[in-house]
Amino acid sequence: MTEETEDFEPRIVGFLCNWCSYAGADLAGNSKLPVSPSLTTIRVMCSSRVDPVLVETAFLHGADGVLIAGCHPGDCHYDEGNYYARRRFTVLEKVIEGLGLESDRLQLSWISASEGQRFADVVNEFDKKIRKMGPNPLREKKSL
Amino acid sequence: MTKALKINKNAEQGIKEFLRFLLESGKVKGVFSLKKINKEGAVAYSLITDPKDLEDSVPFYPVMPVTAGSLLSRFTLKGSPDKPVVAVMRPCELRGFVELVKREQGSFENVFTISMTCGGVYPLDMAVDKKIEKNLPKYWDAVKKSEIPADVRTACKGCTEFKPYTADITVDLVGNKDIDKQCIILLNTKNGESLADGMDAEFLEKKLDTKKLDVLLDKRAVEKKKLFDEIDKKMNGMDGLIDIFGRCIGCHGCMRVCPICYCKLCEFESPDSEYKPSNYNSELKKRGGVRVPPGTMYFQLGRLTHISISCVGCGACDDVCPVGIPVSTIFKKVGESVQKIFNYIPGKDVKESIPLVTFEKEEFIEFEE
Amino acid sequence: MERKIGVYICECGPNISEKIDIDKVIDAVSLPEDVAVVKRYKLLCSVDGKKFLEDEIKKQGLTHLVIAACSPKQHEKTFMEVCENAGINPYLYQLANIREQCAWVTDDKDEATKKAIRLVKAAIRRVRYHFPLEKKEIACNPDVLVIGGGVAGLEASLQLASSDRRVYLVEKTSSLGGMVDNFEKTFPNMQPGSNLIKQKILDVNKNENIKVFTDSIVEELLGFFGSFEVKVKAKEQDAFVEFDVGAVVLATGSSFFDPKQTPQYGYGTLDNVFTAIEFEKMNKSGKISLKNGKTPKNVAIVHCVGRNEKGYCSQICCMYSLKFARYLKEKIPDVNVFHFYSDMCIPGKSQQKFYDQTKGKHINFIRSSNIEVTKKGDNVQINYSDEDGKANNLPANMVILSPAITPTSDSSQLAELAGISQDDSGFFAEEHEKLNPISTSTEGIYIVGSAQGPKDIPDTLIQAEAATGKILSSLVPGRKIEPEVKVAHISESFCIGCKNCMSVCSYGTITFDEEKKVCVVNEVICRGCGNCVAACPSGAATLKHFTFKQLYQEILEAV
Amino acid sequence: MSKSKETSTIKTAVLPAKSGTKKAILDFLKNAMDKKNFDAVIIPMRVPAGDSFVYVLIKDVSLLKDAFPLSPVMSVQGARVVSSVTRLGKGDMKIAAVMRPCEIRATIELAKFGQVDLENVTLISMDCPGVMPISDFLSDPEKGMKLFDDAVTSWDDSIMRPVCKICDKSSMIAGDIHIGTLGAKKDTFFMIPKTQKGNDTLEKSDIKIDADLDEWHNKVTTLSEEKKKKRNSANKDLKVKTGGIDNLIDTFSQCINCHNCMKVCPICFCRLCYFDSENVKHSAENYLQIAENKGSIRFLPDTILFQTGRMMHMSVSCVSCGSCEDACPASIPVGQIFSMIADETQKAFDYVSGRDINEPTPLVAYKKDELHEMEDAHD
Amino acid sequence: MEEKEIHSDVLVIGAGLAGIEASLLLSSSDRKVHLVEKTSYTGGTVIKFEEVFSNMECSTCMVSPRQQELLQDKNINLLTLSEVEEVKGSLGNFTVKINKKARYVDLQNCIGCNACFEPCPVSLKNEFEEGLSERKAIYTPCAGALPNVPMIDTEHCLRFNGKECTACQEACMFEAIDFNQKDEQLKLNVEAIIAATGFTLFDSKQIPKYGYGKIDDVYSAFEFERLYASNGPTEGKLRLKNGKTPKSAAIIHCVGRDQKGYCSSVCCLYSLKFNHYLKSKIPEMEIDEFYTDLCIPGKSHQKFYEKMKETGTNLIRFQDINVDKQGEGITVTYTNGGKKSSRTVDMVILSPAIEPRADSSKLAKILGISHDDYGFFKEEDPDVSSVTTSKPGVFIAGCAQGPKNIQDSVSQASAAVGKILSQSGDK
Repeated sequence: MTEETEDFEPRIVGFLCNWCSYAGADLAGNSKLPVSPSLTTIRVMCSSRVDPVLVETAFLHGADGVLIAGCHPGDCHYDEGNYYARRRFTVLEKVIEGLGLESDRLQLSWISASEGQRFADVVNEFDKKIRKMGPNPLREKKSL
Repeated sequence: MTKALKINKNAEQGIKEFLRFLLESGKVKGVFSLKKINKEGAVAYSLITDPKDLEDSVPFYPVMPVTAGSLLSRFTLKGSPDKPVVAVMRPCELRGFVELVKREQGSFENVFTISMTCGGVYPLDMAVDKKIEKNLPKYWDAVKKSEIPADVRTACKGCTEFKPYTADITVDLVGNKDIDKQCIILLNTKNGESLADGMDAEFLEKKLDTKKLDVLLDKRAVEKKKLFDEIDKKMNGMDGLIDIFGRCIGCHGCMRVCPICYCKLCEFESPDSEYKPSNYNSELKKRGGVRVPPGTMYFQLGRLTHISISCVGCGACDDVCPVGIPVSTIFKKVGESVQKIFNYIPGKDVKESIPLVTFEKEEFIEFEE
Repeated sequence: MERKIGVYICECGPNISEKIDIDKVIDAVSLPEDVAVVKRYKLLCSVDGKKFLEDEIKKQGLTHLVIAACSPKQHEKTFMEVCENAGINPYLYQLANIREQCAWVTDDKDEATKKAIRLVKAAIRRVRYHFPLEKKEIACNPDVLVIGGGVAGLEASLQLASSDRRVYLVEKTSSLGGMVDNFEKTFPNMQPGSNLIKQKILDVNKNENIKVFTDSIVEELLGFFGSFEVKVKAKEQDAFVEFDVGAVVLATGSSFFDPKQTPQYGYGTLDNVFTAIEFEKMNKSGKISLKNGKTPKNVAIVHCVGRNEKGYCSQICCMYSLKFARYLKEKIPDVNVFHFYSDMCIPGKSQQKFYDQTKGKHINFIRSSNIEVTKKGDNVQINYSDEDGKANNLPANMVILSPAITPTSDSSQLAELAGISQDDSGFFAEEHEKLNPISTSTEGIYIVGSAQGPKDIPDTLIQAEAATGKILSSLVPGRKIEPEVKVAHISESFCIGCKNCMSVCSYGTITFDEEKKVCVVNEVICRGCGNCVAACPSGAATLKHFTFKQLYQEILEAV
Repeated sequence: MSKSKETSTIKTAVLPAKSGTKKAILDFLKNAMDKKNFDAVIIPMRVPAGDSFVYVLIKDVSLLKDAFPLSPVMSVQGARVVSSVTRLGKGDMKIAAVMRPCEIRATIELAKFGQVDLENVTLISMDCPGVMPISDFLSDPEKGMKLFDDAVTSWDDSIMRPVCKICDKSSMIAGDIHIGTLGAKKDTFFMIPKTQKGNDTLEKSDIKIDADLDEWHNKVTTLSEEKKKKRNSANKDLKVKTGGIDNLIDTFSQCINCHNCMKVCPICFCRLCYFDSENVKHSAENYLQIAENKGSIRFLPDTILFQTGRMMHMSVSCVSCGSCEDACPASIPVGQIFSMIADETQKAFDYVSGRDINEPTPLVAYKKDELHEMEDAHD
Repeated sequence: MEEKEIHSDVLVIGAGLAGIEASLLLSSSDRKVHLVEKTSYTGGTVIKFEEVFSNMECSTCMVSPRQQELLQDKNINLLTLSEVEEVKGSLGNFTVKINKKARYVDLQNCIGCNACFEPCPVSLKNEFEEGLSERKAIYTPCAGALPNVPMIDTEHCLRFNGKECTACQEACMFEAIDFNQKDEQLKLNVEAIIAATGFTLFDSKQIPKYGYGKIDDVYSAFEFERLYASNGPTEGKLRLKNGKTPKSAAIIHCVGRDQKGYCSSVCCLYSLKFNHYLKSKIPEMEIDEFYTDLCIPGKSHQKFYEKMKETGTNLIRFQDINVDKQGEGITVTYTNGGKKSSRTVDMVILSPAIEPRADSSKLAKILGISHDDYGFFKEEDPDVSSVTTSKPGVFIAGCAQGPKNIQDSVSQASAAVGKILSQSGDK
């Protein structure tokens, strides 16, 4: 696996809430801050739309990392969506971890619309972490 | 006389070589075949696109984890493939798929079929107990000799429809003495021929020798009669049925694995069949007590009326029943009696329409569609 | 009809074209047969660009459109309009953000190109699963129900009752006017409170567009923004009056903290200890006197009564306490007034002047804590700790307690009736503390005046006027409401009625059909967050334009 | 352990059981029905063929005598039964449901999801020795009966479902009345009222609730502490055996996607499972693409997604009853695995499924200030 | 009564939160709105803030959706870099003269890529960033400003100072930069006018004892807001002038209150917010809050105050106070109840009073409304309505009318709209 990791280009799926995190990602763009290209963003209106089954799907399809990003607690455009997102993420994390799978490949982050820099940091650090972990072994598995 | 292909390898190696040719030549984009999926030797259907992965494929392995009929339905229901795929499956699975296609639950567009004269499959629990591998020699020996291998599914023991009707390609197994030396691939259709075209192997004119098939047919017919008689004894009237189905736990696994039961939502799980308090009250008026959840018999008999006309007798329902109810025998028995009336053989011909349509097509609001 | 997807990649001048090898992208995404055309263009959002797209859609007979350009925040709407002009449903298009989230954040051109290919492919996959969405138009009722006949309710009613809409004003007491009616004068202008009220009441009564119900309560309030059904019941009567309105204004006012809960102030146990409202009434009656009829010489005014208990500053107590000093000075020129206060809270441009003008001889301000009122002979005594924590005391004839403003006792019933929430203090909770202070989580229901939180008369009036601003601008007679299109939907056949969706919805969008035992989305008030969709275990709930399948297609490309 | 807090305050009734607890329970029910405290009873009965037990809603008292409060198998999880009877309306009958603690806990979870209406139902649980795997019982019903009776007297769980062997809530009182046999003097048993409803029920049957609970309680506490230990070590072993990608895949390699596990699960109340919905059915083109990414994929696909997804949806409410494992034709230890995961997910919210009807299920509630360990550590 | 369609335009002055709220409401009632904004961007003062009290909500997340809405609203004619020159007429029919300065960057053509900044040879202090960072002669105030289109500062642009420079123009691929743009005189007919021109902060330099402008690391409220802002000059890193991380800070309330003669009603709360800012970035920081009377009115603020107290901040009441440089640190000397004491800190943050904008009295004159002694627009009578003025048809909203928090500003904006719509409704 190690020699693989040399030229390993991770695939990270990022579910970003429209109002805060997606705007933060755009701001990173406006400020021309480098963000790892391993991230492919999927825009949702609220982090509470991120059905954990979607995350599991991405994870089982071999996503090396899945990032769920929403407004900071208290900032949710829909008042309380991100609190539910956090609970769902918790169950998800426990299930994945409980099955001995790599729950470290899943991350929940709060990124506001003004945090272009933070968006870049979060993604790049996550990318670094994933590179250390190497490819998601599930990608190769044929009998899921 | 049909065109045939002769590959000088044992039947399984032969067909695998053929499949490899199909993938490598790009004639097909994918292959459906049984395949060993782990070192424990568990076998499951797989969609194979990389020739390398054919190594672990075991097209003729005598198990049926799911019926290929349901599988192809799931594969083609939301849109046929843009390039051809080929599926290796048993006659009953093929007939199951034909019945589904008649019900608009799948399509043959870009789907080619390879089948075989079928010796039957072992029940699931033998696979679970990892007992199949060591039985294989006995199995193939029996197949060669046009005999019924010991311990195969009850349904298979009494199956008289072990010769495929509509397959593009048929592999000659039953009664074929040389299956460990050569693989005879009969190209029944234009599609079949065009698939084989260009393969570096011996082409010849051949047709299935029905005699050796009839040998097995007779033995199967006897078995079938035995089975039907037994079940008849048990089934005498409602009480008999209640005894048989008394232990049913209502998991509806039989329905779920049935290649004919395609409904998104089974009528017997739909709101209409739910009991309201008033239903219970009236039931309780009739008799002092009512079994809950209700409708066990209703479900079984209902399903009989829905699908017996199309029952292909694959026996998947037996495999899945956690309480060992001889579902398939009953369905096969009832099924054949109904089918006789209309002299209808389910899955024989995709153009032949279903004589009586008792199933309802559920309509759902779905934004995805 | 067979699908024909058009893919157009914006060069955005050098912004995209220099960072991404657009031709590579074009080659990579052209393969699928339903992709009819893939082209690049220098600047799609320009006037020419839009014209170009429009012509392309028509010329090529496209059914679906994929644009690869900047962020949807920039130009999603722009290209939706193009679709509409070109005659395809604007929801059959997808925008891939290859500028902000690709070209501008990726240094390496190959990487950027690879990512762009991914994003465009994802968009193509996704758009295949788009389906047309149609704008709905719902007729709305322009009339308004106002609950509470105080200064806020009166102001709202008067402003709302224009030529073409009716206002139903429901007051639970026997007369209009509310709290302010008790005040002889109001700070800071020391105008008679009656001035404010009387005229409004007259105007309301003579306005034929305002129907006033006194001694009445709202028994039932059903429906949603644009069409509420109201049942009003007169006290001691079983008969209902029923009518429909489009919006509701809750102007139910506030109440005072009961000093009996804080025995240390001696209220209820000692003579000559009065609450603010008692003192207002006494003052309005024309004579300020003690129980024994004598005139007080030394009067103590205790601020912040119940503040610690309630856990908030009531904003106006300092001011009305100062006003009391004015009352006293006017009626008893030689009286000594002692203000026992902790912090002087006199926010706003005109309050300090009032304070400065109130200060002066005989009016003393004692910054103090641990206040306790005890009997001393025929009089009372205020024991307190001064700024340095030293114990001290002061005799007085009269004590006026300035209690905190609290929600009215029936506010929780009202909240339930209107299906809105309350904050920790029990006041009605606004939808957004700053941007929507008078709206609630239930669209069409507005909260104004001290029912929303402690405030003075000007702020109360402002909120009443603000509510009319919201209502008059959103409910225009003869105009239809256009609700959000990308809303949730619950499939009746699959819903099992577990109500998970209802529990997580912040907007009371989802109701339960007791007959069918299924949950139903009210598309008029759904805001389309999708929370209910993730909460639904049976996949019965879907969010239009963000369906599982649409997102799944994006995932397929992203992994 | 939370139970001590709960029960220490309550008193219990002590009833005679000269001719066996079963008889005594049935007498109590009969008496209650005669008194019209109940119009009907939900209770297991043996099927005519004798090879299984099913739940029956009994209105005719005479049928009670053939009832089996403590059946050796759980052919259907009781919660499904109560749901079937009350989901579409509480009806006009007062019903007593005599079930295992795990069935009652599941019933309470279903009530939270609006799938059960408890208004007219009195839930009666009993100390549970476990149930036999149905296949074991079927192989020889008569032998099964015997084995089970012995197991009850010796309170030996060796023949029971694997999850029963490690069940630390086999005496958890979640319903209205609990029938305690543990720690009871010879020929007696406890009737422990948990709720007002339970109290009233007993009082209406003129049963004195005066004895205290210590014997029972001590016995139960030690037992469940023991079981908890067993449970934890069992879960550890299981995680080694089935945990990790490859073990997990092997564990489910024989899964045939029959979804029996979901079908018989008391918590999986959905009419149509998410994983049978249109959402998870894709185009041939999609499947081919996925296959091409890997060279080949198993078909039918999404076996693991189904399992993890189901855990996502129901594990916070899972009561570890093991019905799923009973129903699995491929003998996958699915019950044990879900039970293991359920411990994890429920712990995260300090939630115990079916413990208290007033506890909202974790996924439809939240606290503003919680679970920060789930958020990334950036700043 | 027969229905009457009214479609007369409304002029809104100031594109801060109040102006935006008013414009959007009017638009949704199908009114055409002319929104006149003096600067080149929308959002007003609030977009300087990272978070707003007391729920510490991210203000960009709060405001930007509204700004987007505004920019995409077809009924709203946004006139940036514009000022009202003259107003004639009366309610129902005002004629307004507007002076619209040229931006020299075409709003349609520019796509906000900022490619023009880098080549510009001029660089000077960025006012929006309180001079804490540099900008070019062609610039946007900060990343994410809306509209995201730069302007040319003709005062400093070489080209407008006789030199031949076209650097920006060459860098622009969209012919967006147009040196030939001319200032325009616009004439508008409107039914009513809403003045929501906002506020500024009292200039602490006027009170030498605070050491502002003389002593390093003595910051005004706005400066500190930008220091903390994640889209600000330091990307939100709190550093002293010498680059060190501050270990202690003093926050001084009521700067200029005596001079102004009123309580600005929000200073205590935004000071508490600063405390929260500091603690969230540097938890171990030692903080002194110097206040006179704590003014935290309203239902939702005291909890915030108490939470802040738990962080161990020292609350110090003062009557008089002095700030002096003392070696490394800054010494704050104060008297409380006659006693004199002092504290030494690394940085000082001043919370100045809210005051009207310098030009507010000029605008008042143009509008024909009066202003109070402090220079705030004067309402007709607070007991009647604080948004109506002595001049029918001219309404005021937000801090231009007096110091207030966001909630009250927005309410006033909606109220002004309420007034306009109800008046028309009756006509």
